[in-house]
Amino acid sequence: MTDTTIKVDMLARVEGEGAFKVVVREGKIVGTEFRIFEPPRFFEAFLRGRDHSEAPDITARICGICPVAYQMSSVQAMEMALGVEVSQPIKNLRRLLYCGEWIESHILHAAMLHAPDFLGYASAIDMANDGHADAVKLALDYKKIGNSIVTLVGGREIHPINVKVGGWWKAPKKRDMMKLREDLLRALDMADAFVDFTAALPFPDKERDYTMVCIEEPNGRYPMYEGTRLISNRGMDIPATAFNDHFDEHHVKQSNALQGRMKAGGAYLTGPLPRYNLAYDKLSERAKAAAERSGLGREVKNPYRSIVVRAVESLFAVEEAIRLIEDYEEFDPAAMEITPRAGTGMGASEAPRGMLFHQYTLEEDGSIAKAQIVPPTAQNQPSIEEDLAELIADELDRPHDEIQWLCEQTIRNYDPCISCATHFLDLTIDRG
Amino acid sequence: MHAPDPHTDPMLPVIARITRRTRELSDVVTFEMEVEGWPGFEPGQFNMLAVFGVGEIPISISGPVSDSSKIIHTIRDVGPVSRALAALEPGAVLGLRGPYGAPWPVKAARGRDVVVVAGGLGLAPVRPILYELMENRDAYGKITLLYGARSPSEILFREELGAWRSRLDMGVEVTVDRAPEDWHGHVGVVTALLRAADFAPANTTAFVCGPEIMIRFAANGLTDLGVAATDIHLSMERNMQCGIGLCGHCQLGPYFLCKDGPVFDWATMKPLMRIKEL
Amino acid sequence: MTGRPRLAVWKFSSCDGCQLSLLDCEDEVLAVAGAIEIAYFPEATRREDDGGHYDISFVEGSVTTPHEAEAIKDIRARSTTVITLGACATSGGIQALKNGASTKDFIDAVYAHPEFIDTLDTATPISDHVKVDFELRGCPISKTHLIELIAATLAGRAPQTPAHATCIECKMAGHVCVMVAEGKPCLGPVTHAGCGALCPGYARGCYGCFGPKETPNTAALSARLAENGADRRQIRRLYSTYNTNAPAFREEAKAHD
Amino acid sequence: MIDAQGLDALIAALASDGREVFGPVRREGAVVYEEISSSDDLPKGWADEQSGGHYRLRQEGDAFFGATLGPQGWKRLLHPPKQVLWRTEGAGEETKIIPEPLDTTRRAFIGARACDLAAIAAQDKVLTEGPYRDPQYAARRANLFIVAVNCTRSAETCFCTSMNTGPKATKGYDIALTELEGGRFLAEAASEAGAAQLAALPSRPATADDEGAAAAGIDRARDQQRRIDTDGLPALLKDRPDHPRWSEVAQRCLNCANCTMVCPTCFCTTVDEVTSLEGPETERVNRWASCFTVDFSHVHGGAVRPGAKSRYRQWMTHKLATWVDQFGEMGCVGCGRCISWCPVGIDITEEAAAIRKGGG
Ligand SMILES: Cc1cc2nc3c(=O)[nH]c(=O)nc-3n(C[C@H](O)[C@H](O)[C@H](O)COP(=O)(O)OP(=O)(O)OC[C@H]3O[C@@H](n4cnc5c(N)ncnc54)[C@H](O)[C@@H]3O)c2cc1C
Ligand code: SF4
Ligand code: SF4
Ligand code: SF4
Repeated sequence: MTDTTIKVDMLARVEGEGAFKVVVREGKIVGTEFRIFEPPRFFEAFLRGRDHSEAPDITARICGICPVAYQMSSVQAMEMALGVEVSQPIKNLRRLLYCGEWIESHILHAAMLHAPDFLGYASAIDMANDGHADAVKLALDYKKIGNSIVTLVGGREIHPINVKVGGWWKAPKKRDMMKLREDLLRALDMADAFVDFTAALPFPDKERDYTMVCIEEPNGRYPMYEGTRLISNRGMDIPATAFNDHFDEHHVKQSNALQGRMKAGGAYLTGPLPRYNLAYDKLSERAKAAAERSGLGREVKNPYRSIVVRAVESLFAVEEAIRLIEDYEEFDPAAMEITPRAGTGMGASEAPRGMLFHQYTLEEDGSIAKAQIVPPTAQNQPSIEEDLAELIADELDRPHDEIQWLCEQTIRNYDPCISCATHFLDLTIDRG
Repeated sequence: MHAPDPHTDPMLPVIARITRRTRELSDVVTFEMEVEGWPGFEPGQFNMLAVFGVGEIPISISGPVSDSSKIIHTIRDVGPVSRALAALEPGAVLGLRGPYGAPWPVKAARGRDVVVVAGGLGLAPVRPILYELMENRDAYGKITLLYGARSPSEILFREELGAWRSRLDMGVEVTVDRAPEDWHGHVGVVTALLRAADFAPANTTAFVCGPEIMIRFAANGLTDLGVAATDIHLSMERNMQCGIGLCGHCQLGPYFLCKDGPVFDWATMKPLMRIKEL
Repeated sequence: MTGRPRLAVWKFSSCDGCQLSLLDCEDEVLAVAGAIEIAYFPEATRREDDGGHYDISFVEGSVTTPHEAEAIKDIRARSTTVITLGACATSGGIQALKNGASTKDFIDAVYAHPEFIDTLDTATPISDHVKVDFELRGCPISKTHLIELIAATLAGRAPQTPAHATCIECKMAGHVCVMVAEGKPCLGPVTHAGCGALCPGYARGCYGCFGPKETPNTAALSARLAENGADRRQIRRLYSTYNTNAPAFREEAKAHD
Repeated sequence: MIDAQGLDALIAALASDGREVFGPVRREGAVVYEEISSSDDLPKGWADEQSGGHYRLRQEGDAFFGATLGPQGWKRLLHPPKQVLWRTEGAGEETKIIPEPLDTTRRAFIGARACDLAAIAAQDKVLTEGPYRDPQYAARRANLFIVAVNCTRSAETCFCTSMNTGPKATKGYDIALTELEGGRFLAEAASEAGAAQLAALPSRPATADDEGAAAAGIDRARDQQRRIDTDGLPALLKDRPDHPRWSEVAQRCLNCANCTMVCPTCFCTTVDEVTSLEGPETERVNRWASCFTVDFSHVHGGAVRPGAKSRYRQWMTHKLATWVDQFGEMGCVGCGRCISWCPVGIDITEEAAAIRKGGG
């Protein structure tokens, strides 16, 4: 198999539609292409002229998997543009909502979409039917608890309705929060068990030296909700407002998504690995212990181990949620007063699959003049293509379907969210 | 007659078991059921039949009053519940509440001429009348059955109609809206048959059942011939959820069709049926 | 349908939220997988479309590209029952905001190389292209509705997804009307029930994500919104969101241009 | 005469009698009926302001029962929005029908107004006094203790006087209170249970002054109301089904069904079949229905009342006319909820007056 094309026209178990192609000539990979054919949906265009208050609900519709991320980045951007500083209780409740999405989305991806790759199944349902029913049920119960955070705080799992520029529509009842706390306390053991489940999966022994980028929070907490600075493992440390000075989006032919690159050149990685590597110290003791138990170490460069990192982050999110609930007191009014004005503001937060950047310019009446949304999967696209080239290079003598499987598994390391990226996936290995 | 027991829950069905099922037409079946402690019924009454997991609907009883060992229903498959009912096989169980509703005042017509006008599936709810008339033939005057179907292939109870028709003591006329070449009977609306029928209007009781539009034409035709509006009885249909006057759906003006009807006289219905969308 | 019905889940232009709802039914998803054969569902399984016939096709998303316009015809031809999931598939979704606007301007606003983009000028509901047997409303659909739809389909009964106003659910839930008690604009009176009146339960007006209800009197509602202080632009925006291309909402938005 | 302590003692006594005690509570900008544990839960110092499609609470005075009617009456407790009728177990020929246990919870309502009592009586007639009765409703009613409060202030939307239902409670209660200034109540018992409860409370006899103040308060409430002319109204409404006003109101009516949901006498229900994916068990569940929906009149082939006009006409004619044929009284008690809680403020008294005027 010296000249071939490995190609998948419809990548499965990802959110949205994408394809990929790996072109092999004389036994060497000469090209990789990660294509997003999810149709373009033009959010940035139709946000123009809408009211600032509409952004959290409208941008949530970019992605049904991580709507909370869209809401969190957009409200922060709007609040900056409008010169509003929201209170700590408002921020805490947002972080809690985010914990819910992290748990829900991470477990969905890790257990339902990615784990079948490691174990050789077409789907989690096949996994459940073939002796892994307990693991799948555990994951479902666990995921449900994540969803119940989003449901209580946000109103519903998908496209929550309670998030508002300036704060919230309504602060949940302490009584309901305390009920949720009971569920979360139960989830702690599930969370540990889930880390152990992922740690026991067989991992390809491969590493890459990525440029890793994530947000940094002003309060010294593990990166999630409030990205005031952007940092990297190569020493970058910039205010988040300088995003556009350091990062660029390119339009390439094969994709309906723009691709993000560093202006200084090169692909970069965003998501669980960067967060873990750059903010390990900020994890809770129990999360660190779980990481250690699973042999992750202080530094993770094997992208296939991102599934374990997701499990560790989820454990962290459970603990964080418990902490936030215990500190919670009902507050009224639920939102800050907003006075429309002209301005520009940005918001950067960590969606489960990576950094999500929003920037808006507002007119005097508070309507949107310009919107820029840079989703994580768009940023990760170049990195995905590089992974396909580098991580597959020494596997080319394996049978075609094994290579294809490995390619898919590699892409799924990213928990790529294609619906988001279109503003993503299909494998072709072209060997001539 | 079924006396409601205030101590029991009228919404709670009893289990009925299907003993026999006959296909009448491509979309119509008749089945017989048994139910323990069935109190019997009067012509024109209906049951609420429940297919577990699908739903519950009102269906008239189409069998003879005199045989209380079995309950007979004729059902047209028009939607989910009627479809599920029509698909039930002998041995199957269903939920039954009833019988409910005001009956056809058949016995009150003793000594008088009787005209029965039925359209389409409307023949099923009047069949108990016909059984009563024939079982007590001597008690009644002239008897006429006028039946209209859409086409010859949609004629319900074809064999029975034939048997009745061959009797010398009643007039039976059948008409169809649309006819193929080989149909030698009447073509046209059922009301057109009224004029030729033999009855003494002033001493006639009429029973009409079918689509609302047919009811209207038949009742008007009968009054034109001199039958008193109070002597024309018809059966009305509305959405029914409970069948016992608690759910409110079947109201028509001041009436709950389920408990005040479904059988009413024309004097009562005429002013109401004139009002659009009442 | 003898044996387990074969189900396919198809995606058109959308956010994936509606099909995700199926995976979000944590308590029921394994039962669903037991009761029906999930034959094609790329978001959840690697199994490929075998080109065969499906008893039920769930379709998410709206038609926005020439390729999609072709694909839906093939899906229809290979499905006994086509059920659309959510606002995109049922009315066009949020991306229908581009209908009426210049697509070129839109492409120019988002992409550096507009020539790479292949898209139609409109985002249209599935029912504009093929016969649809049942439409599930919502942006996103309600999980309860989805399970109800599957349970009802398996039981052979009509699913209980009434087309009446969100207000009925609002009152049944015991919420206090935000329009009457607070003067907040609410689309509940013209919006199809199904969410359980979530928004009023969180002290905000309904923003219409389930689309127009049966016989929606949008003009009368707009008149009231105006009396309560909403300007024309606000009213237009209210109707122009996730069901912007649903006729009743589209016309009412247009009346406030 | 009792005071706030007496009221608390009453609440405590009712609770220790094994009852769930419900009363007015301020939530989400309105008064709603919820479980209370003491007079602290009551909306003391709040009064309501109501007009067509408009309701606000404002701080005023220091009365416990200063705010009149909230959006929903006691209906949701006696005739709840959803209830299971029965279920099945087993499949096929083995199917068994399992009745739903009766709701025998003992409840007490504190703060029911005269119109509320009339509305409960109206539902009693529909649901328990016909040939068939709703056993769940009957059970709830049989276990109910009512503490009425006479209105000394009316909302602008009230018209109980016209409907002969208030503002003073005359029947259908165990104890009636009239709130006087300073958190004092003139208490009267109308049942043995009520008398027994009253006798146990710390109280003092009422003076003529107290009684005069109570009567004056009730008169004041009477004077603050709007009126509807009910004279000959039923016949008139039934005779004018084609009055142009019906089409005119249909232009404004959202057919959102809020009026039927808030109306304390509206009783209609729809029955749903509930099945699960897990097993053959099924449930029959009954829920509030409204004549304002198209489905309400669905028969195979289409709805009987597809038009908004005929749906509004059905509702109003039922309330003010055909109810009299069915139950010997009007189906409207004059509470005005349908006026306040109609998002566009359609006013039954105004519509009735317009039809009376003729025209067209
Ligand atoms: C008193 C009475 C006697 C009847 N007798 C017979 C009979 O002997 N044979 C027969 O085939 N049909 C009869 N019908 C009509 C039968 O009830 C309807 O065809 C049936 O309800 C349709 O239900 P579905 O679920 O199959 O169809 P759909 O049209 O989908 O109906 C949905 C629901 O609407 C209601 N509904 C629809 N149509 C009617 C209707 N016409 N009357 C009352 N509720 C309705 C039911 O609740 C039904 O479940 C009678 C109706 C009434 C009122
Ligand atoms: S809040 Fe909205 S949905 Fe609820 S009753 Fe009022 S108008 Fe209707
Ligand atoms: S209340 Fe309206 S906007 Fe809110 S979730 Fe329901 S349908 Fe959507
Ligand atoms: S019709 Fe209106 S005023 Fe009369 S009882 Fe019902 S809600 Fe109250």
